Amino acid sequence: MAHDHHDNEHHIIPLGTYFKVLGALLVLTVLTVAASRFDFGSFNTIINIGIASIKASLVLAIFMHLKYDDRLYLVLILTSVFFLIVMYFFSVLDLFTRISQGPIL
Amino acid sequence: MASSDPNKNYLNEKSGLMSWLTTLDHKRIGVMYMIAVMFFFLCGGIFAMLLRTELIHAGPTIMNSQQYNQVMTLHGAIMVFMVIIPGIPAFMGNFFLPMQIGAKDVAFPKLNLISWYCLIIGAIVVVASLFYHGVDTGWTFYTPYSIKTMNGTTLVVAGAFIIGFSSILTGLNFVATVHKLRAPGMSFFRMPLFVWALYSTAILQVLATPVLGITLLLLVFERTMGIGIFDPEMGGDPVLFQHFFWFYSHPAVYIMILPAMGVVSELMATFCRKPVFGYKAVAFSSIGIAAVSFFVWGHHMFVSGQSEVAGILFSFITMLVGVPTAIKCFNWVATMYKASIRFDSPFLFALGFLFLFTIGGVTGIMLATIGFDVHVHDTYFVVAHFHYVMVGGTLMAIMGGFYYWLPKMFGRMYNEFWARVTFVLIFVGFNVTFFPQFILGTMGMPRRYFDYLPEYQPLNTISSIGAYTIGTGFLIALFVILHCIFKGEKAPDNPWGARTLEWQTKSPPPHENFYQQPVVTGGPYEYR
Amino acid sequence: MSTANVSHSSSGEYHHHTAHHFENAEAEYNASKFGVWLFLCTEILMFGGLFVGYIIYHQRYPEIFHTGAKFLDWRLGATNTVVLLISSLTMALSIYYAQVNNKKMVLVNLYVTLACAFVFLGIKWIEWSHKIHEGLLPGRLFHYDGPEAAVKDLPMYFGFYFGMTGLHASHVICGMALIVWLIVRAHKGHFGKNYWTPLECVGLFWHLVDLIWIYLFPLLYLIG
Amino acid sequence: MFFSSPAYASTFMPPAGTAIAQQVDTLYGFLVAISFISCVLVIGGFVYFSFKYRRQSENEKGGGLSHHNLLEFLWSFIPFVLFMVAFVWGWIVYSHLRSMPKDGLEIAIQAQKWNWTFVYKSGKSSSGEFYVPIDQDVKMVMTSKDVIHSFYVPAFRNKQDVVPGRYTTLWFHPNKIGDYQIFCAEYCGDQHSGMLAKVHVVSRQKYEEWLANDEFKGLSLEQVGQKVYTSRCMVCHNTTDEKKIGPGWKGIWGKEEALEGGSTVKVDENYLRESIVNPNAKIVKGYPPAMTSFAGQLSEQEMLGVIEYIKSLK
Repeated sequence: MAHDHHDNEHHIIPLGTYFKVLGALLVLTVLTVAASRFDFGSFNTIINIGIASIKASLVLAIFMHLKYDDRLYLVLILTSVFFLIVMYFFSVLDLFTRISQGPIL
Repeated sequence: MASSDPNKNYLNEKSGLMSWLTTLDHKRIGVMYMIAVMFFFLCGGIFAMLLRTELIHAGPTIMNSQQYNQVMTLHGAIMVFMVIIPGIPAFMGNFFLPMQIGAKDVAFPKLNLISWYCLIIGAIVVVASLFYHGVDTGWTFYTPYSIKTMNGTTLVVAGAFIIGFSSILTGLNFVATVHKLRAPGMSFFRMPLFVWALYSTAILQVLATPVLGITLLLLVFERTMGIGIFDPEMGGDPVLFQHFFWFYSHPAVYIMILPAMGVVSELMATFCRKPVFGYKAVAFSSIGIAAVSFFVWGHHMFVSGQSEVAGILFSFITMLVGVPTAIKCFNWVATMYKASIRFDSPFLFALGFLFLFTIGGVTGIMLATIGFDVHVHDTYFVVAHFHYVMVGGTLMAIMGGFYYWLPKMFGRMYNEFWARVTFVLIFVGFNVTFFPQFILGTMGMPRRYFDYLPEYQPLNTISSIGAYTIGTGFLIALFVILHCIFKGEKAPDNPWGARTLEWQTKSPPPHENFYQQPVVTGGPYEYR
Repeated sequence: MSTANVSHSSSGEYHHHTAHHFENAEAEYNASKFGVWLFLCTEILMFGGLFVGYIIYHQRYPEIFHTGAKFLDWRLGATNTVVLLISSLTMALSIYYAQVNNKKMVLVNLYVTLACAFVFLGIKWIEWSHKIHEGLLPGRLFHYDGPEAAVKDLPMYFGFYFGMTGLHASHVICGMALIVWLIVRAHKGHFGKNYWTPLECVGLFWHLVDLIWIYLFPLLYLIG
Repeated sequence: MFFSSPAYASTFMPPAGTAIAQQVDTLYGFLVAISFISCVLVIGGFVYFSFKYRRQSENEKGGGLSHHNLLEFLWSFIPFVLFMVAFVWGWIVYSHLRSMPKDGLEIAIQAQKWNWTFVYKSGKSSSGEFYVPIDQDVKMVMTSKDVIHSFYVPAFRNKQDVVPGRYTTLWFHPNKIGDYQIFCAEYCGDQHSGMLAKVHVVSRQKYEEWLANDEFKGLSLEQVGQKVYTSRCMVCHNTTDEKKIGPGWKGIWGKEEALEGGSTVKVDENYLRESIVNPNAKIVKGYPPAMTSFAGQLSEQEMLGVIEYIKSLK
């Protein structure tokens, strides 16, 4: 458990990478705005969430050092997102398999 | 390391109220949680006695229907949010988790103190609702009733929201402590089973409680601005509120029972003087229960208008979560095979736990069978089931843990005879109170009923008599504990001869728990 | 989050004392980061609950959400996204400069981050006051009388709009308070290549606030 | 537990009123049997072990084995199999309970804070009394006017929440003549325990008779009002002047009632009519806005009858 203290072997991300990531994020923002111009029907939401997830993983990996950190932190994030998906899946499973019943009078 | 002065310990190291209210020592925070949880249990218990007095015979006895609904709601809310969820994790967990893994304190002591203040502030907000028209929605706050009813509900919901943070911060603290502060040599499979149980509870607290936070926040917005997400008049769906609520509340019932299972594993190992049978099986079933608990919440909504497909799927997964629970029970019984058993009162409470939790467990499987559940859903059968699992499970474990660890926490021994009296009173009183309620539920008496039909009269009277027996039992237990803390005679450092780390130091333990950093070489229950 | 008792060694270089229950600064640093990551999980789950509710109702009443989104100006939303991305960059740079011991640049970046946060709140205030002025309020407070009001249950969209952006704005304000705390400590020269834990912890929280806006922007603004 | 034989155990169940109720009883008997056996195994096991392995001497150590793969497999697999049997059997019974018959006597049920109203296709509506012919599939389409209630008939072993804002369905096929109790099983406020009604399973001929006759035939307006009072209003209003949920009715006709918000109103016909249709318009001082509207539920004759009845309460 004991790490040597004198030299912090934390990986320092080179300056250039930060600016490249910002560039990529801005391009993706423009992309997502452009994508919303066209009407792909219900596909739009999936594209929106898809592009947002790419941007999110960029921020997570570089800005938040997740790429160079303990695998445990990534597992934590994925578990929380997984349980959100479970919550969404079962709630939607209930909402959209109800036998709809109209009034009879 | 701790100052080597032998008669200095965490209790008399500093004195004065401020030293307690601003302490960062996990043991003092544990004792402060103990006082808070005991006080809330007293309040919740009084409401329980009022309920049972009201239900002794049909018709109004001591209060009218509106008062009954408020007492019923407060009994539920106080017992769930302020007694049973913080009960074992915050009180015994805070005190003994760091000691059992050989650490000097939890990972974030300041956060630990903040979580105690969250519980107290939240409790004050909940009690404040009494003076502001009260609350009568039941502890589940189902909409749209909770939207339209008296305006004490906003305060109780806000109070529960604040108490939620106490649970999140405790869970966060324990996960960080178990990962980062284990003593050298203590690998994950050398940790005591109490730590395993608290670790899986902490994961549940961290991952489930935030969803309750957002649900209660939305309910407060619903009541104040009427945003209409859960209000059918404005397009909302009340069943969706139930999905959001139970997505937290089912993992919450495992937050209540898993620490109790941890305490029972400790009691089994110490009083059978042998390692718990199938250590890895018990440890992994704690994690298994925690994992599967996120998929089963729909069994609270079998008849709520949820679709049949979802109901059947939830019934199937609920059966799966029953398997690790059954494994744990069988492992405890197998631990007693060829053991060397000593019948002190902590162990009596562990046996009481096994007896009552088995009945609670099998009735849980009966309720999970969707065909039968339709008949007994929202009846006294369900009330009996969850009291068997919560009172018979968690409270028996709290009492067992209390008597087991009192000598370590305060260095004094409790009175063995009176402790056994409390066991007999609580155990017998419990069965007399709640077993008839299974039969009432089968006969079709719905729950949360202020008045009932004459044919349910005899069993309700028996149940009320049993409730008074439990009441006396817990009251005597209160005196036994207070007597032990202040006037009990000196206890040796390891009265039970237990092998886990917290018993290898002085009692009451010094400020930094150990005089020299313990190095772990073997498993937690090495008796040979 | 760890006990930072402050003392100045002889060379004026700030030396952070590790809390008594940690072996060394490294263990404390790891524990603090682990604690913040766990806290971020609770934030993700809290906002996630709201997003699940939003997506479910979006699927059930598409016309409410399409009509509602028309009232939102996507240009303001896009500028806010860019503003937050820049603030995220400058926050990450402040940590980078702390690691290379360039204390002046740490301060510069923190100030830029704070400035971006103010700009974000400013734009947010413009949008909110515009909606409040027009009566596009959630639930019972809704008193907009334009043609779109004919859509049944339109106030629910604004319940979600004010709920999500309000919760996010409150987290931006908490982030700004934390950044001010960092600026105060940076002025005292606390952060350098030996100690930057608070910078990283607040940075992680700030990046999460930006992350939530990255999801919020398309879901709320771009569905018209 | 419940004595070993499942048949004996189901004596606690109320007498079954439908064929499916019998199936639920047998399922219940099976569940009680396996629960009883597993309790005997676990509790008997640890009681026996605790006596057999009492600590003989002070420093005696516990021996025994610490794990045993076959045993551990058995006590995981056997409960799993038992649970699956229970699950499948439960699934079958549930599908019978919930599969709506194609054609059947359709009845609309309206739940409202603290009483049930049954509206037949012929337009006849009755509150609190639910007449159904025997040996006929009865389909109920239910909705609530205010909060969530739950329509529960213990004798038919069936219940279904009644959710405001949408329709939920329930069905049964009564095969025994008799009166069966209806409860509200989802908490709905003050009179949740008072929201009772009765299912009267009668012969077809008697059912036709009941459906045809106008229960108010030959009654004076005041007697009609009294009948409506007992079936609908008694839950919240007394005929004396003391408060229940709502104000007592004795002597209020013509009185100047003080309202919330300071104004007063003379109790006359249009005040009463308005309070029935839109109760929250004028609320008497000191009373909660707990009353939900009866709009569309009372016929003109019943409305006049209630007003007449209130007049008669001097």
